[in-house]
Amino acid sequence: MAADRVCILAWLRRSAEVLHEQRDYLTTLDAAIGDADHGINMDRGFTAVMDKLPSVAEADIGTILKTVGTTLVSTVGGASGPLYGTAFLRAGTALAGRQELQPADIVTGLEAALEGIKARGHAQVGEKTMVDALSPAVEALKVAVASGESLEEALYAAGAAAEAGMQATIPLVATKGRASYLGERSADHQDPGATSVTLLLRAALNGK
Amino acid sequence: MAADRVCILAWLRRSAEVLHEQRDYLTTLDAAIGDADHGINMDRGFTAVMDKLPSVAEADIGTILKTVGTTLVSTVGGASGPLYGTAFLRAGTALAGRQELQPADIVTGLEAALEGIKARGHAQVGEKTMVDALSPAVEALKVAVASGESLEEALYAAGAAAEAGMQATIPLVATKGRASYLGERSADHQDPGATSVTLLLRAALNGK
Amino acid sequence: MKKLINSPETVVQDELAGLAAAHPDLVRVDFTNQIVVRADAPVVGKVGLVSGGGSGHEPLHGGFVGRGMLDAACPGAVFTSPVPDQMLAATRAVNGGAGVLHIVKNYTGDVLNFEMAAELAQADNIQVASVTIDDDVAVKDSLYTAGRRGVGATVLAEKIAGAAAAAGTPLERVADLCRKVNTNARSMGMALTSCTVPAAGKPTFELGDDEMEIGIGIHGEPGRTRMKLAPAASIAEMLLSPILEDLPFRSGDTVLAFVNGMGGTPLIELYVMYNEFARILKGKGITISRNLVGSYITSLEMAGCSVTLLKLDDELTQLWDAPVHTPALRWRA
Amino acid sequence: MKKLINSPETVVQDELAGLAAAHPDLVRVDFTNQIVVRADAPVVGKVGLVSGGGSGHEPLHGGFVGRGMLDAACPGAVFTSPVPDQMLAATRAVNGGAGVLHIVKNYTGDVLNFEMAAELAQADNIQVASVTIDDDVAVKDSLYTAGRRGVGATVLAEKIAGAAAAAGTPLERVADLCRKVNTNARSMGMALTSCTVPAAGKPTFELGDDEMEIGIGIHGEPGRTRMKLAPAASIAEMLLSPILEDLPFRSGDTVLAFVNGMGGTPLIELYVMYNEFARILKGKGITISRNLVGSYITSLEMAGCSVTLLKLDDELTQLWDAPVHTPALRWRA
Ligand SMILES: Nc1ncnc2c1ncn2[C@@H]1O[C@H](COP(=O)(O)OP(=O)(O)O)[C@@H](O)[C@H]1O
Ligand SMILES: Nc1ncnc2c1ncn2[C@@H]1O[C@H](COP(=O)(O)OP(=O)(O)O)[C@@H](O)[C@H]1O
Ligand SMILES: [Mg+2]
Ligand SMILES: [Mg+2]
Ligand SMILES: [Mg+2]
Ligand SMILES: [Mg+2]
Repeated sequence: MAADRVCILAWLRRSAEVLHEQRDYLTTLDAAIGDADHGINMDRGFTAVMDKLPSVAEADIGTILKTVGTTLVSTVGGASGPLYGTAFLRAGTALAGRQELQPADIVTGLEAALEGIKARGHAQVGEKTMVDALSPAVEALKVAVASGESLEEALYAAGAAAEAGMQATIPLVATKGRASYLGERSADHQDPGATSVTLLLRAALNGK
Repeated sequence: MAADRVCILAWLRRSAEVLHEQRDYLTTLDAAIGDADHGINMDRGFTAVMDKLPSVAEADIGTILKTVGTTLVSTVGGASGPLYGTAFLRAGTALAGRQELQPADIVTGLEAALEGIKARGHAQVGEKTMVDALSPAVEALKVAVASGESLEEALYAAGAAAEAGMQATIPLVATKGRASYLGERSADHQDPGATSVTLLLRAALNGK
Repeated sequence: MKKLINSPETVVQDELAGLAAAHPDLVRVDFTNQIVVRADAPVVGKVGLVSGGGSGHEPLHGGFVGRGMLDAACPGAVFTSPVPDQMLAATRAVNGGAGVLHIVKNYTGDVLNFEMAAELAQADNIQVASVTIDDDVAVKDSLYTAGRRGVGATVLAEKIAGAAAAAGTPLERVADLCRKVNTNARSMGMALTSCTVPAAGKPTFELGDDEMEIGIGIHGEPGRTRMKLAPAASIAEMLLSPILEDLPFRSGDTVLAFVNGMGGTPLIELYVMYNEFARILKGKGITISRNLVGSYITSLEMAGCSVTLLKLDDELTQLWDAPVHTPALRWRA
Repeated sequence: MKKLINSPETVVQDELAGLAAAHPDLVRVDFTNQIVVRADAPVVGKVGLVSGGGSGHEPLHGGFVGRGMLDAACPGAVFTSPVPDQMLAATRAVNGGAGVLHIVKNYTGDVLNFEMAAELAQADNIQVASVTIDDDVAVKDSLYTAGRRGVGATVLAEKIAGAAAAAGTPLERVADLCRKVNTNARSMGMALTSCTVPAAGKPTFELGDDEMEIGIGIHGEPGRTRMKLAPAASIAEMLLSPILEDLPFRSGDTVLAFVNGMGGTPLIELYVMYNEFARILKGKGITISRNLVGSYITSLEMAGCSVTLLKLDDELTQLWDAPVHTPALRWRA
């Protein structure tokens, strides 16, 4: 059971919809410990992605993902623009030329994305960032795929792990990004970036 | 029945007290059609006059009044400073060297004061200014003195006329001073300067 | 009331002390007389320029004392005109033998106090000329009233007369140039919020959360109309129309456009407004050849703006361009 | 929300259009890339200076483009860092062959986007150096966090690096001077009121009628403490103490004192604050040899102030004094 270009495009479309629906929610989370723009930033970026996708609808999956990456870099700004941009660029590079992804390919792509974010943002797990959702998601996906679960089951496991990681950001004191200015006062709030990561991974299931 | 230096000094002291007591009242009147400082200005000026009076306590009445005038000019500012200052300077000049004032002298002094205000401010009766209280007061005083009334009766008549003039400013549309910027909207408010004139004349009775 | 002050009683002295501490090369403050004087005053042979008025309009006037503009400023209490003693002391301090010009904003208090000061100075054998600035079209002008208020044109008059004086122009001619600025300039202002006089402690007027006041004065005096908040483009239209009609300004005219903030207005908004004014004027064939954008004649922390247009000719343009070096306005120096 | 704007969507473009209309001699605006570029860029043989960040801090950075300061500014949406495309376009536009310096305020978004832009520019064979400004002592610095924020020192760094570049100094040396400013400067800010991001439409935070926030950031980020309003003298003490300790500044030091308004603060209050800062520094034997008082790095219409101290030596002093001619800062030109 593989994912083809159509699946990827459907996932991106569903992601754009979800981010648009959750725009105010993400912004509210960011208002508490940041500058109240994460939902606005992500919605602006994925709206631009939607405008851009028709031009690469016939391209390979690597090209599609790289196009998403450059579009996000060019339109999101803030911290999340370069981070999500790098994630999609790295995943696209890792999957260059592919017309179809096997579950193991998805692991490769997501690992590349995570490494890109960590390299760009110098963040480790536990710093109250998007890494806290993406890192356990990659682990869960890897385990599920290795144990031969279906793609759907594996993506479900990844989404659940992301959500758990997102919840786990609540008690954390931020040491990266804008929330770190708050010091101890950043605790008791859910990280907006970890939340958008979870939304994107959850959208992969709905989009299938 | 004449007014000597002691009477004049007592009148000035009583005036300072009344202006201090009515400071907020005058300021509130000025807030409605001006810039909310008439009480503050008059209180500042007469406080300075009180500080200054001991230095001329032994001088003639003309000198005392001129000292009040220069002190008001130097400390009040705004429109009322030069107007009241000129009034006292002109009265002092008209009564130069006098140790005692007969009722007719008081008419002379107050007429000089009125002419000073009118010359300085270019205002006529009916423009919603202090002239509207002082002008009828001078008239009333003149009539009362001419008909041989006592000084007390004459001053009472002057105060009553000032008060009537002050009341009569309420419906007027201001054409002089800051209130004139309001045009028609200056109507239905009592003029602060006409009010302070009335307070000063009324203080002459209490002070005796 | 939220202000960065020590107390309402000391705010003016504290501000003057700060001005003196920050700009000793340009100004000194005489605290006894409460006046700001050019550091090297009197300049022998130069006409001295004195202005003044209530405090709360900073940088006007103290921030314009220096080279190529004012020689002295007389700050009164907040929004209260200063007293003749200050003006006389300033006049004496800047008299370099060529006479002194009083630049007076048209408010009864300012006019009367400067009038008394001029009389006293003349009794002192100092030649004094006076020019009254009355450029605010929000107020109806009439021979029988106090007339229009002096607002934005004051800044332009002080700069241009200052340049003329610096060039050695004689008193009567400097006064004529100052009058020429006033004759050729018109202003109109608006407020988004009230200001709070420190001694009063509460806002001078109340405006609804969705309201603005068009035609406001620089002391929070009420304007022509109170209305619902509108986009920048409409506000620009409302401010410019009465100005353009009044002089009138016509297609082919060249103007200086001065977009002024009221004290609490961020620069981003002033440039948004400038853009709208420039668009409207372009549409009418009027050329902006010089401009000034910033908060130069303010009303404490009031949010809002005013616009002043000055019809320019070569003479006024050259004087405007001449070097100036004061705490608040500086170029070519 | 009360602002002089047409709409939250157009406020940045409208402001840039106003800036371009008012200062065509100094800057041009490339609306496609949303960048402000020096009118005569690129200057052949001169190091190009590029800065940028979210809008809402005007005059920073666009108001500092011109002669002797920045060559280009990249304004993002309000309080949102710009994207690498803008920075790359700016870098290309100002590259006169001597390389380009990126002056970056230390916020994750600004840093990451400038980093990507530098990589892209280098792939373009443009030599790029970067300096990150992080002078805000309100935030604890640590190797393991995002570190201190970049605030007031940015203005000083842009002026001083700009003067060095104008003098023909090579890229690495200009970058070193910029770093030297950052190393020797510390800032701290406070707010009396919140600001309102136009797109949000409501205040970023709530402050009681008698409260202030000490240690505020320029995006309305919370500070160190919220407390009851205090007199100017105590506020000055609270802002200066952590600055003086941090570097530390000592008796005998000579400094530039920069007293900055947050956008809604009238000049009268800034001079009151300057007076208090000057008094405290004098008491500590620290000499203010240069100063800057005004609203140069703002936070929309927020009321409040910040103070920046920069330890001066002859080199920095000479570069500070060098001619500058930009929309917002101008002297000796
Ligand atoms: N250094 C970093 N590494 C990884 N993620 C980060 C880092 N800094 C910030 N983030 C993520 O970015 C999110 C904020 O994104 P956004 O609000 O769009 O940008 P900004 O903070 O510039 O306004 C945070 O919630 C966090 O998850
Ligand atoms: N031209 C004038 N002639 C006579 N009285 C005047 C004139 N202008 C103003 N006044 C008086 O001055 C009063 C206001 O005084 P005050 O509030 O102290 O000064 P300001 O208006 O400068 O704040 C008015 O109520 C009015 O009675
Ligand atoms: Mg954010
Ligand atoms: Mg008054
Ligand atoms: Mg007054
Ligand atoms: Mg942001």
